[in-house]
Amino acid sequence: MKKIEAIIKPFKLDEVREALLELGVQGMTVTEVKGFGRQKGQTEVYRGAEYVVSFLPKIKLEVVVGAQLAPRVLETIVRTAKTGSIGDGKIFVSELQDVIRIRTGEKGESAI
Amino acid sequence: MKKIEAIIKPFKLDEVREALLELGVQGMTVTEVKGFGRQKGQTEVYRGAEYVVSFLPKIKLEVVVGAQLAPRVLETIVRTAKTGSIGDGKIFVSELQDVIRIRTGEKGESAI
Amino acid sequence: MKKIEAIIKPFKLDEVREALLELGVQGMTVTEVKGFGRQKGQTEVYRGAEYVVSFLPKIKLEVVVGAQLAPRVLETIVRTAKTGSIGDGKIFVSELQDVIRIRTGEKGESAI
Amino acid sequence: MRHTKKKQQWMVGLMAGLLLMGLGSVVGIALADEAAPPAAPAVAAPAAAPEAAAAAPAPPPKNDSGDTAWVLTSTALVLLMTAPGLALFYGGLTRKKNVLSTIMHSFFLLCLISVQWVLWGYSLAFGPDKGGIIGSLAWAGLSGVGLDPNPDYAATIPHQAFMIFQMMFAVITPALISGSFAERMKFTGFAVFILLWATFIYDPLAHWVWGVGGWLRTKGALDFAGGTVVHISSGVAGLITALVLGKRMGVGTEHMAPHNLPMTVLGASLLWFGWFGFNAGSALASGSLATGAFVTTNTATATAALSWMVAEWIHRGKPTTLGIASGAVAGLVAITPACGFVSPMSSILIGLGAGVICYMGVLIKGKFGYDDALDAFAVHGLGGTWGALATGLFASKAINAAGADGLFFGNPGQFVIQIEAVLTTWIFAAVGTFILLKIVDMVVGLRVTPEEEQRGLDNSLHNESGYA
Amino acid sequence: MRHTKKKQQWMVGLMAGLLLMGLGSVVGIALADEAAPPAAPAVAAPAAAPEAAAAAPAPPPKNDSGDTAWVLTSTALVLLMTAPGLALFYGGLTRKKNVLSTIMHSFFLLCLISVQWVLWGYSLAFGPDKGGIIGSLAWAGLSGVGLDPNPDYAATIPHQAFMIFQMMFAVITPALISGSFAERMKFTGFAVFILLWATFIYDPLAHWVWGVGGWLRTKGALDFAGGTVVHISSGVAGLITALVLGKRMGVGTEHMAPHNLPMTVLGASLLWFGWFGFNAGSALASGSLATGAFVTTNTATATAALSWMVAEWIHRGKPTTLGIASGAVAGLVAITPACGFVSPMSSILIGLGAGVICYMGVLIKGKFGYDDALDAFAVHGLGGTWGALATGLFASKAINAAGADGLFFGNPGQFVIQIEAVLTTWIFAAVGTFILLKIVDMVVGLRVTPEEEQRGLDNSLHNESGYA
Amino acid sequence: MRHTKKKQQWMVGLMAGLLLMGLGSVVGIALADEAAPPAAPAVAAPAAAPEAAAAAPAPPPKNDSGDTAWVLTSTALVLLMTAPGLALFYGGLTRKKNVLSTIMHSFFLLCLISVQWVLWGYSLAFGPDKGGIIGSLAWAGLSGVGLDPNPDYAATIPHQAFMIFQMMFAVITPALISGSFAERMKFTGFAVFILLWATFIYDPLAHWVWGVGGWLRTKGALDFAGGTVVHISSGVAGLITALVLGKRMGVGTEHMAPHNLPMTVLGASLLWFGWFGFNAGSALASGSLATGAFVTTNTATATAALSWMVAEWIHRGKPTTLGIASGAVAGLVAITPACGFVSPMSSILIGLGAGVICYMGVLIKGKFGYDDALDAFAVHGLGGTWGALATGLFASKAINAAGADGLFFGNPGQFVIQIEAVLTTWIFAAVGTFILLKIVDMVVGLRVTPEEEQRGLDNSLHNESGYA
Ligand SMILES: Nc1ncnc2c1ncn2[C@@H]1O[C@H](COP(=O)(O)OP(=O)(O)O)[C@@H](O)[C@H]1O
Ligand SMILES: Nc1ncnc2c1ncn2[C@@H]1O[C@H](COP(=O)(O)OP(=O)(O)O)[C@@H](O)[C@H]1O
Ligand SMILES: Nc1ncnc2c1ncn2[C@@H]1O[C@H](COP(=O)(O)OP(=O)(O)O)[C@@H](O)[C@H]1O
Repeated sequence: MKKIEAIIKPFKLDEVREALLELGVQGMTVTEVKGFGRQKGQTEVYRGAEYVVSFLPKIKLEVVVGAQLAPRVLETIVRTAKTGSIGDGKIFVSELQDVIRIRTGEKGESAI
Repeated sequence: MKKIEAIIKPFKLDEVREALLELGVQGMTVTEVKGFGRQKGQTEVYRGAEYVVSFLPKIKLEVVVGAQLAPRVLETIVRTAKTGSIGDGKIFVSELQDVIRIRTGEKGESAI
Repeated sequence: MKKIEAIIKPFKLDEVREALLELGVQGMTVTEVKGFGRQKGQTEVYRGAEYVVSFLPKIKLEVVVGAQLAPRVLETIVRTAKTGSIGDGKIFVSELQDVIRIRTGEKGESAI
Repeated sequence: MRHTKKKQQWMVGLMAGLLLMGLGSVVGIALADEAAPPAAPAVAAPAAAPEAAAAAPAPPPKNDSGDTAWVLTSTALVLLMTAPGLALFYGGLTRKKNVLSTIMHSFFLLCLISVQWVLWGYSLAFGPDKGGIIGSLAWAGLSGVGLDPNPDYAATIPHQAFMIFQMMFAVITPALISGSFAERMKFTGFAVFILLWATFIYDPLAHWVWGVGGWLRTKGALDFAGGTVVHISSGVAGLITALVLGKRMGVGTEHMAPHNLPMTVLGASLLWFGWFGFNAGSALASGSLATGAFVTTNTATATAALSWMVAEWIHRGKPTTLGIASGAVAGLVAITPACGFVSPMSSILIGLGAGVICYMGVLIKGKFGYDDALDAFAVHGLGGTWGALATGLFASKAINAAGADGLFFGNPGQFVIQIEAVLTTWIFAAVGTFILLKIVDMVVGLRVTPEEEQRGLDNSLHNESGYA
Repeated sequence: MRHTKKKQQWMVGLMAGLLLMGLGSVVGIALADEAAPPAAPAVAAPAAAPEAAAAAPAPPPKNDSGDTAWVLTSTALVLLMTAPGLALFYGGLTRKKNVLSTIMHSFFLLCLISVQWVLWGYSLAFGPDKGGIIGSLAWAGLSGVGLDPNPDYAATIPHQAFMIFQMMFAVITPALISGSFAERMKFTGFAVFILLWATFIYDPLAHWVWGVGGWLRTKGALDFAGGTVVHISSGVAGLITALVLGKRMGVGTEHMAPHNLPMTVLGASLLWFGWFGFNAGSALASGSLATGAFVTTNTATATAALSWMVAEWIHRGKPTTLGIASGAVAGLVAITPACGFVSPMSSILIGLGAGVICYMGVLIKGKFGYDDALDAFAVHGLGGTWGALATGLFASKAINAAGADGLFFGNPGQFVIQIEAVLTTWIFAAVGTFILLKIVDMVVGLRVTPEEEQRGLDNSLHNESGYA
Repeated sequence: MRHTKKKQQWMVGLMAGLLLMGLGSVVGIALADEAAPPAAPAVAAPAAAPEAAAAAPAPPPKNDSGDTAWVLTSTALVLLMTAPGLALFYGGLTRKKNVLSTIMHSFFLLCLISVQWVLWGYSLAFGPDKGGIIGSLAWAGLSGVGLDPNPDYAATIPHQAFMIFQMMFAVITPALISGSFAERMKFTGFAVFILLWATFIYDPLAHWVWGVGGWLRTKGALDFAGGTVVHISSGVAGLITALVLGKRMGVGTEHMAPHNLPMTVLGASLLWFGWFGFNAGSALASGSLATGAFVTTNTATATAALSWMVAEWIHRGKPTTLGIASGAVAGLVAITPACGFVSPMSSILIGLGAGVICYMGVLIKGKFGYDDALDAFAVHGLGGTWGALATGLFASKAINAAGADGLFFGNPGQFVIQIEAVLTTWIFAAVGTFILLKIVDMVVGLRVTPEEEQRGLDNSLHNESGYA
């Protein structure tokens, strides 16, 4: 099983979620995060003093899927989250040892 | 060492934490997240317009433990976080390469 | 590639970020979390009733780097995030299978 | 306490019915009323006010522009106390998932009782007396309540100005109760209970103490701005409601910190601001009496805020923002019955007592085990009781010749009368509230389901979320 | 709708220019004004008010302290309606990233129109009549607008008190429109558009309905506190602006829940509180008329809040906090033109209608596909129209002898006049708004870029963030 | 600046002692006071007011209902300025972890000074003059301060109404200072410092400028509503406190954005609203003078808001919400001393200056390196100074015959007097504040520990958290 973490632009969330649903992904977990990267931060001015806010609001999407579905999930996220401008984000893929569904105690892929 | 990530219902947090404490777990990290899954989202209505909020508030609990404690941690989370109704959440288990305690620079299991 | 997750004290974020920048790290993702550990929680009192807030505000910093840069990143975080008092936090290191840059579709280390 | 779809729809019907009833009765009354010559109210007034009629040779009472300005301003201020004042004071103290349902209590009551008061409440409370117990329905729909002064109540402002000033008291009283049952009461149960409570508890009580012919008024009980009628009655009703409803899930185990204390302080500040209308406005004229009440109100409030803060500081080691704000409200409550009868110096003592007494009040709830969620009883029940008794101690004819001397000014009899008024109010409010709750529980249910409570009332009762 | 650095600087210049112009003209006027003997205003007044001069033998009008207190209090209350009232009501309804830009609309207009009104607005609206259409510029810079009463408008308060009371109406009207174009309008486009709108739409309209010699006033149209002038005009302008600007990105696909409903309820409550100044203050004196308007205002508001709540409950299954708060605002809007002419019982019917009509109004926007972001049209356009027509139904001389009887009191002619006034206002506001928008779009642009919209207007227009 | 458990307990004792002292002195005074015949105040008054006694044949001064209504309303409005107005204005500007400690400053001072003023403050400031420098303690505990007018100060309202109106000025002045030391001052140090400051700086200063016999008043300095007494004194005290306390940890390196700007705008709006009471209420009667002050207040405020906004727009490229709100406060400050003496047109110029001057004021703090956290000095110190000087430029007897002509109306002498008053206030406030701070630092300490500062003052000083 793979754990796929995607850092995306917040307003892309609904689009990505719908595309993943169509693909058959049944669940995902979302966190509001702040991202720092190549994308230029925002300027803020308070009483004449300028600040550069280097951390920008991003969404972290976590999806756990079986190994065979993973490539299509990756491809879907890249396709739907892309705007083409800097700051579109990254996807991190790692191996998961086990998944448990709390409600039933099921383990492994059937628990996803 | 194992990293155990559990997505649970928010009001279960205190119960789970206390059970883990009794087990000898010494630390954990908690994040407010939004979950999407089989559990039906909430309806919201603003000025007559209905929205379905598909992402529900969840808590992500991260616990890093040594390999030998891991099974009991998993079992404890499943037991205490379960309500039996849809949306109880998942546990994801992965392998950790290293842990460092910042205060002391200790590494490995003794750093947990 | 390594995924480095550091749980640090919130007011240390700017210092750590700048040190990492100097090291050549080009991006990172930050989440507001609550931590539970050896550090004593805060007492709060509302209308004479005392509560112990066991979860303290922490920052989770996620940095993905190539394997060769990882040790210096770890050393830098330990150095800049340390205050020497309990609650300085932990660093968790795990292996990443793949990284994708959404904007370009690049994969692997060049996507970081 | 079950909850069925059926009942809910039934309730919507009932609410709608109430409004339609208003609509129906209105067409009749409105036409009748306005078709009559404009002198109609003038005709009605003397009948209701024989004393005034006896004083016939004197010039007819005339509206004074300054007095009217002050009473209208005060009315607006008392409205502000309920919403947003109380709504935010309470709203900030709840958990995030219940903030709207809590705010809704105050806001809904402002709307509901505004209509109830016009349709029948004012008449029951202040209409022509029936045996000292209740007003008749002669003034229902404001029939005969016009724009000339009614000297029985206030000789220099329009009768409707008196009516609407009193309306705001009728509004805030049930809203105060809501602090006790926050975070777990069904909306339908709440709505029905509170409409009954306003009609069968508040309206009679207001009549007893303030209505011409009311038996407590006749007896000589002093209550300048509503210590018994407003605060004891609501505080005691809160205690009973907390006992009947039971504890919120998670009390004692979960961390239930206020979700937004700046909101609570904002609410407390608006309560303080608005209370000048409540207390100084109760002079029903702008001048010495209003000014005296204004000064004692501010002084007692400030002192009570400090005394609660210091009490908590000594007891728990630190002064708290919530403590000082709660103390201010306790002081406002305690000075309410006394404000027009005592000196500024006495008001300091009343304030000192209020802060300490109400702080101890919030502590005992832990001991006794009831869950008065936002401390309606400790603040309004105990604070109101202390204030009503303190009026019997500190009242002085040197301050208000129309009042009476209290125990400390040589008149123990007044203190006894105050005790009687307090006891009567406690008993009447407690028993009445209990009966109404039981009836409502049987008919529509009082408490939400555990699942609804866990999810939060904002979503489960109102399909909303306070914050996005 | 392009957006260039150039233009922006140009606009800053224009804004600065406006201020400097004020500065320039001021030095002249100020010196001239004050060098003249203090009797100057007294000299100017009779010229502008021949009727008053004709009544020469009567004592000169004198300021009444109570009336002045009430009008000054009311003025402060109406200021509170715009900021923070409306600012928070609207601000809570937007998404977090646009909260400041929305609050800015109201706050900026309070500042801008305050200055505009002093410099030329008041003179255009209330200055010496030019053919029933507009006031002359004789009173520009408040020249001749002094501290003695101007009996043409209010015989017992300083002329400047009348002027500044009216200022707050001129302030809030354009601020109401801003609900329709929230979350997507450029700040410069907004500032220019609204300054033009205030000058070319609001000022003439106010003159027609309220100015001595204004043609709608002469015709006998009843509008006690601004149903046509304030609410219809702003609501219709909102509709046109929503149509011209187009939808916000993501409407219909993204979840756009209000980011802070407690803030919205706070705003609605302050609107209610302040509206007593708006409506009862429009009596321009403290007494019967103010009291009557106060009572009908409160009653209609409460009823409308309940009727919207029940309508949504029946339609969607649950009563909502946003619904009851929106209903209250709808009731306030609808009773505005009627409040000084109708009985409390009639106000219940007006409120009942307002809640249901405005609720249906918010539903139709989904059908017609325009994006009136915060429902300025549904609440103010439709609510104002209902109120103006209802005035023609329920007005009664038994309530206000200076008014007229409506249809239900045997005078269908008044209803026809009201229809005329409504239609005129609709057409004038719609056409005028459209023309101004097109001009401003060509010159400075109306809409932010998609990138700015996505980032949020707080950052892209103001370099700020509402919350940290 | 050390912080020990011991000292803390000692302080709680001191606070409690203050209250108990009040309690003690009160029993005596209260009994003495009320046992005396109610004529007592009347007896005291002539002694304190020989001029009035000389005018014996005239009828005794009587309370006017309209004037009293206006002054009571104004008093409530000024209370609102401190809490929630200033509390939220400042609270929103801090970081989340310090929001309550900042709100606490204002709320606590409202309570503390309310009591101080009744016990001794009012007497020191307005009691029978001692050599032009200070009032005697004859009126301590409000002894002799009754409900008949004191024509020395206000001939048509109860003496206590004047007293409590002035109280609110005594309350807000030290609260204004708190902006400079936010986010790092110990609560005990703050409480002791501010009680001393109110007694030894504010009370004498108020006596000099407003007290009968006060030397600056006798000299002819004009200060309608408190430019020197309130704003310069607090602003300068803020500067000194910022210098003595040192910078907050992280200033210049950490991002310290305001945590809640809607809260700040809410606070600013309430300040604007309440300031009508502050300025127009300072007429102490309802009529022409109040109206004039009302109009100039609003006009200067609006202009200053726009001028700050435009200045920042030109300087930094975008108009900001915080800028316009700060500008409004700057305008309110600047017009305060002038409002009853200048024309609306002059008020535009005063406002224009205020916005630009105070904006430059916030910029220089970066240059000079002191950490006036929330810009108390830039806004109140500089704004107040500009206002006091501008009064000497723009004052005109054509506006207020009881005032004087300023430089631009041919009387350079007035400008010189204003400069003297400003310099005196600067020096007195600066030196006095410095001495008090040093004393308090030695005795209880001024600054929290670095660990407390990092954790946030809400938790470390108050055991609370603003938001959950
Ligand atoms: N090395 C990294 N480790 C963790 N997160 C990263 C890393 N690099 C980028 N990110 C995340 O991805 C987001 C987008 O990265 P950025 O460099 O701005 O643009 P792009 O992905 O288009 O090159 C960042 O805001 C950050 O949240
Ligand atoms: N494939 C997944 N990847 C990541 N998170 C998931 C996944 N499936 C479920 N979750 C998380 O678990 C929560 C509960 O899942 P859900 O399907 O609603 O119920 P259950 O676990 O009882 O079957 C979701 O809200 C989501 O946060
Ligand atoms: N076993 C663990 N799993 C996950 N997070 C942990 C664990 N132990 C500690 N943490 C995180 O690290 C933070 C600091 O740990 P703590 O024990 O308080 O101090 P220290 O790291 O100095 O020993 C905690 O607040 C928590 O967020």
